[in-house]
Amino acid sequence: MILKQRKLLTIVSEVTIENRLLKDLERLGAKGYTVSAAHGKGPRDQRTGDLEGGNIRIETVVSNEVLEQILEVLEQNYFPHYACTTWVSQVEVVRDERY
Amino acid sequence: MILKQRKLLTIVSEVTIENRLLKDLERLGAKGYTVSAAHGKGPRDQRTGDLEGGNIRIETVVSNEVLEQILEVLEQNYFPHYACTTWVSQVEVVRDERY
Amino acid sequence: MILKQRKLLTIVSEVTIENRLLKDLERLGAKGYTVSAAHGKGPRDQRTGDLEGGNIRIETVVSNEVLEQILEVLEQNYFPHYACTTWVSQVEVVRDERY
Amino acid sequence: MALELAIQNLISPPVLAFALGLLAVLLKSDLRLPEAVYQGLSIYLLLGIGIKGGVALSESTAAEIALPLVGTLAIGLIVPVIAYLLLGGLTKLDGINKGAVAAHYGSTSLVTFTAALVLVESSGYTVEGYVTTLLAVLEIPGIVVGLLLASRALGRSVNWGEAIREVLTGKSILLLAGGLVLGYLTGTSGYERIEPFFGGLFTGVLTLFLLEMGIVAGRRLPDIKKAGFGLVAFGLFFPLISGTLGVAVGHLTGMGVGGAAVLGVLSASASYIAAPAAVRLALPEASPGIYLTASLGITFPFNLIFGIPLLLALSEVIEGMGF
Amino acid sequence: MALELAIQNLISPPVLAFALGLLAVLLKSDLRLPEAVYQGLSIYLLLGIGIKGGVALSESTAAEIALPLVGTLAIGLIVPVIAYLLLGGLTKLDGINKGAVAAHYGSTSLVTFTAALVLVESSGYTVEGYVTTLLAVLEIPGIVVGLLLASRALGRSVNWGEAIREVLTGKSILLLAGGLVLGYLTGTSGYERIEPFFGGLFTGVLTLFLLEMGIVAGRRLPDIKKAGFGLVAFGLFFPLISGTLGVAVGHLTGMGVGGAAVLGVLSASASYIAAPAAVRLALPEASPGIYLTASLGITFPFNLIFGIPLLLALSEVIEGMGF
Amino acid sequence: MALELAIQNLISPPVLAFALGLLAVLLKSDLRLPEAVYQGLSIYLLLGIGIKGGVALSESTAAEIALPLVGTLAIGLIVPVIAYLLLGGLTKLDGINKGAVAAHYGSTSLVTFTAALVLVESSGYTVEGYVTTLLAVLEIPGIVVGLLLASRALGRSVNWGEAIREVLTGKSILLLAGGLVLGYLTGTSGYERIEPFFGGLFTGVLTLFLLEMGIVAGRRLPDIKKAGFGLVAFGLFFPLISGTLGVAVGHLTGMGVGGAAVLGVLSASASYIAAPAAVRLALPEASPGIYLTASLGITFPFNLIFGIPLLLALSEVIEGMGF
Ligand SMILES: Nc1ncnc2c1ncn2[C@@H]1O[C@H](COP(=O)(O)O)[C@@H](O)[C@H]1O
Ligand SMILES: Nc1ncnc2c1ncn2[C@@H]1O[C@H](COP(=O)(O)O)[C@@H](O)[C@H]1O
Ligand SMILES: Nc1ncnc2c1ncn2[C@@H]1O[C@H](COP(=O)(O)O)[C@@H](O)[C@H]1O
Ligand code: NA
Ligand code: NA
Ligand code: NA
Repeated sequence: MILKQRKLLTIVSEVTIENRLLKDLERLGAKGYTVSAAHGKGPRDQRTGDLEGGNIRIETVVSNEVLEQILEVLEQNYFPHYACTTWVSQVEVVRDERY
Repeated sequence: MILKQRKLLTIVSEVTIENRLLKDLERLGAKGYTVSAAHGKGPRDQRTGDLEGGNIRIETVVSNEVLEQILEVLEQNYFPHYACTTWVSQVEVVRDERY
Repeated sequence: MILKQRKLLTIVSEVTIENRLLKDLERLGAKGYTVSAAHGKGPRDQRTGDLEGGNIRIETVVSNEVLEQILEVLEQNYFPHYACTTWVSQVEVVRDERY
Repeated sequence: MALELAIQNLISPPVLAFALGLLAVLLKSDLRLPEAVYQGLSIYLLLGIGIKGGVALSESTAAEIALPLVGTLAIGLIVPVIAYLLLGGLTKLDGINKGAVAAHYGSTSLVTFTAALVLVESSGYTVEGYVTTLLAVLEIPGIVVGLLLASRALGRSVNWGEAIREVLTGKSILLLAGGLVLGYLTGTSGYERIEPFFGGLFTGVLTLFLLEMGIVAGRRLPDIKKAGFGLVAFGLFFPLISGTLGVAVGHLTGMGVGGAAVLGVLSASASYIAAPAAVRLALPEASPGIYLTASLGITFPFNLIFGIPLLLALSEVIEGMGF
Repeated sequence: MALELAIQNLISPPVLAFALGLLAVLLKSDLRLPEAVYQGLSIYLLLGIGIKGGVALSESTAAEIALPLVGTLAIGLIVPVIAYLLLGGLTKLDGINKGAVAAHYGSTSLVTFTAALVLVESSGYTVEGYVTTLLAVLEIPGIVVGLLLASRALGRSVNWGEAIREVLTGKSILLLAGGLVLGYLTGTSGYERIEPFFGGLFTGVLTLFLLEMGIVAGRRLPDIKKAGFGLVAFGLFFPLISGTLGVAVGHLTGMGVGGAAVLGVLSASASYIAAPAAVRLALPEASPGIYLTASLGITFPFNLIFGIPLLLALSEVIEGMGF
Repeated sequence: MALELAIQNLISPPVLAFALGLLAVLLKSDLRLPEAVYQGLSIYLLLGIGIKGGVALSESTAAEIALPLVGTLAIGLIVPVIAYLLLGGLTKLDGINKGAVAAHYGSTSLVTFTAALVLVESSGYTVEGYVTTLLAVLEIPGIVVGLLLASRALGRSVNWGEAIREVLTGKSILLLAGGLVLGYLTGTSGYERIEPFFGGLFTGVLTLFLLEMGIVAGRRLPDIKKAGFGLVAFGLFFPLISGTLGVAVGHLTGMGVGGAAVLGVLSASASYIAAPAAVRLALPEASPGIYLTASLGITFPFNLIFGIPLLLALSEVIEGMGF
């Protein structure tokens, strides 16, 4: 089976900005995403959402170009103010036209 | 510590077929799996399960051979009809006889 | 954007020992972690927590040194007795001073 | 009379909560009942309906029940066939999708049934205790017939085992049938102690539940545009046909005004839980965008708002005609 | 009299449950209501409050309501300004954080309101049905004024659209306003059938809810130390100022002892759901550690334990003075 | 008489729901209460039991309570020792696993207790309010004794701190003890307002809860085969021994028929929440497959179905003998 290379971007952030984040992801070219609920702790620890349910954990498989764009927007609009931990890993996908 | 190479296969699919999928994974040689709840959006967006709770996100750490087999079955039986997004990443494990 | 290399350690374990595990992670130098709920099946299948909610799935992005330390403690104190499946993957992060 | 019923239905808390749910979607609010709460409430409703039916059943005789039971089985076998044929006239769906939709309309909807109970009883009619048995009985055969019809268009055989197991051990049947037995065994005196929970709270819980159903149905609304005129017409008119059939069968088999109306609603309503799960497993080729839009996006709201009072009014008319 | 009220309040189940929640945190227990249950209960409380308000509203006249409504709007506009100015004197916060805190104190807290209802009604006073309308009305303007005040210190313009949408379509306003309409339309006869759920269980559910609120507030306690003396002083004394204003406005606009006391509590309480969400979106620069600590960690417990009986006593005194 | 009790117990809604849960597992249904709902209901039951106990306690005198309290403590210390010794005769378990199992049988089970309350009270007996205090008191010492017994076989010292903290700040003790204080302080008049929630719904909620317990216990059934004959025998007969001891202690310390029966059930029941958590932390070497199978898979269903009516009948007999 032929697998193609893509990037998996994982973002852990606060619930309050879920909608804004997902809209930005779509706008920047992500063709899909998966969201699950999470809680956690980090070096910053400045969040709202204690009452509304902790963190969200977003995963999106994207191309290198889209990844670049998303990371830039994250760096500009999210990192300075919001709880927003992200990491990138190399993944392989089967139907590459979907990502 | 000596770490061995394995593959981590992540499958995001619709709740309705959870049981069938997990049975197939076991049958094809996966020695374990982890399931969590998720929701999301994708290019296909044809699912049932809106009422019964969105998506499931399955992770299974397997050998290369088992991965091949699973991907083939996914391609044949799942990709054509079901919401079923998958990606593969390279991981390292400690007790390799478990995977 | 300059990305730095880190390790992502994923631990799937039983709910009962969540607190102990997280305390150990912090003690061993992890600067943050993300926890989500999960269920699953594995080759060992000896857990409590059936009543109290299945498994937890912990992710922590750490340096190579911290990873070594954590793996050693896991091997000594957790692997022999507890349900505790772990895998490690290579990830890239933006703000490396946070991990 | 029919108008009065319609208004009484419209301003009942459950229907208003459903409308509020629709409104929330239109306002793009992300209000939703948490998944776990939705599941919990749905278990409560199914088990509660079952238990109350069982308690009532313990006061029914086999003779009373036999005819309505046969009638209900007949409905379950005939309705999907009519649906299938009508879909051939109204839409351009292929055989697989026609069968899938037919499976949904052959089966039935708990919430619609429950809302009917609330209206019928608050209109002063009594409902035979065994209608819950009819609900459980009607859930399955329609799905089987629908799948059979679809399988003729299918290049392969249907995996019946998995589909049937899914329905039989799915929570709908299990809780309804289990509740029936539980209620039957514990009887009136046992029920007394759990009445404040399963009885007193029922309409309130249903109100909360319909808020969520409004949201879920509302999210299906955009799909209606894509569905095509034929499917919309089917979703609106077919319940009148199958509902009339149900009311008629109810009166013919000796049920009262209330019971016949409820059997009409059972027949008119389309499944959106048991059937989709079974169809998704057995007929992956069928499109959820079609069958869920029809059953959940069109027929469910229609029945909730118009179908129920209409069928009750029809049942009154038939009764007035001296059946 | 005031003492008696204070004791009666202190030993009421909801307040004791709140204390138990605080205690659980002090004991480092990891007791928490599951997130989904918390959300479910909060939907129940909001919708229930709305519905009951709506039923009561259906028996009020526009004339009765007009003045209190205007008074409430005035409170919503004035309170955040006073808060902003006072914060300038008491703390060293910058304009953005002052505005953020002001937005919270300009808005209001459902749970504090609810606890006030419980105390006021169990003290034998009736409360005007339209207070729920006032609750819904008071939620928004204070947030807007607070954001406006903050925006003066901001180097950029506020994204009003998203913030206002968030509040308007957030579940608080949607369920309160939706419940009001639902209750108004269904009226007393419709409400009867859901009373065991939305009425009978109310105080019990509130008790469970306050257990969780105690835990959440307790987790904020360590932040109080970091908050600085000025913010703590503000969190404790400002409710007395804004509360007194509210009670006075209540009496001046013709409300009874109970209603005026509740309006006082509305004015005294600080938002910790709607405001934080809106502020987080519109003012990312403001620190949640400041505004949530003040509203949830300091003012909420203070009001629950001392503020409510004090304001009720004040309302009695004012009534006694012949207003 | 005993037979009548047995039947009355068998057809009570909670026990039937438990059976339905077992059946669901046998049918391979994947019916489950969502985790969050289960947790929410369990908090409700614990807090409710505590509060009701506290209200009743506020009408008890210290003199009444002293003796039963001492008796209960004695049970907590003795039962695990007997269990440990008996396990030595019946099974081939090592010291660690014997200690682990003993810890479970030395502690107690809330749900078994609750089901006993339901049967005893519906049989017309009153139960002393302070039994809830006994429940809370009995939870801990047995675990400590069990761990002590196991630690003798252990090559290392037990981490007592973590294990004891886990039990003390775990939700069982916290909610039970907290509820007791809450109920005690708020008294009958405060309780009145929350009675519809914590009182009226209790048996209904328990019914739903036992459905889930049936499922959880059912999933343990396959492990019973692996458990070996000795462990099964222990799980079935030991409750009769410890239960008889409890009933006797109850009568000797002046409790009535109902109270002594409930103390018997407390003594007979094995913990499956607090004890497993503590044992898992302190004794990782012990196998959950052994202690959970015994307490949850064997003894819990046995007590629910046979133990409770048997012990009530025994208590009646002892009373008849003129103690
Ligand atoms: N090193 C890490 N590994 C995994 N998750 C992290 C890490 N650091 C932070 N997080 C997650 O990111 C969230 C926000 O982090 P922070 O902004 O530092 O509070 C935390 O609540 C964690 O869920
Ligand atoms: N690029 C992606 N990255 C992460 N998750 C995705 C992606 N595309 C789809 N998904 C997930 O897969 C599910 C099914 O996708 P689809 O079949 O396209 O509807 C979606 O609901 C998402 O949860
Ligand atoms: N190969 C695997 N891939 C992913 N998750 C696994 C795997 N094996 C075990 N797990 C997870 O680890 C948990 C404990 O495994 P075990 O200790 O073998 O029971 C299981 O319940 C699964 O959630
Ligand atoms: Na039907
Ligand atoms: Na305010
Ligand atoms: Na015991």
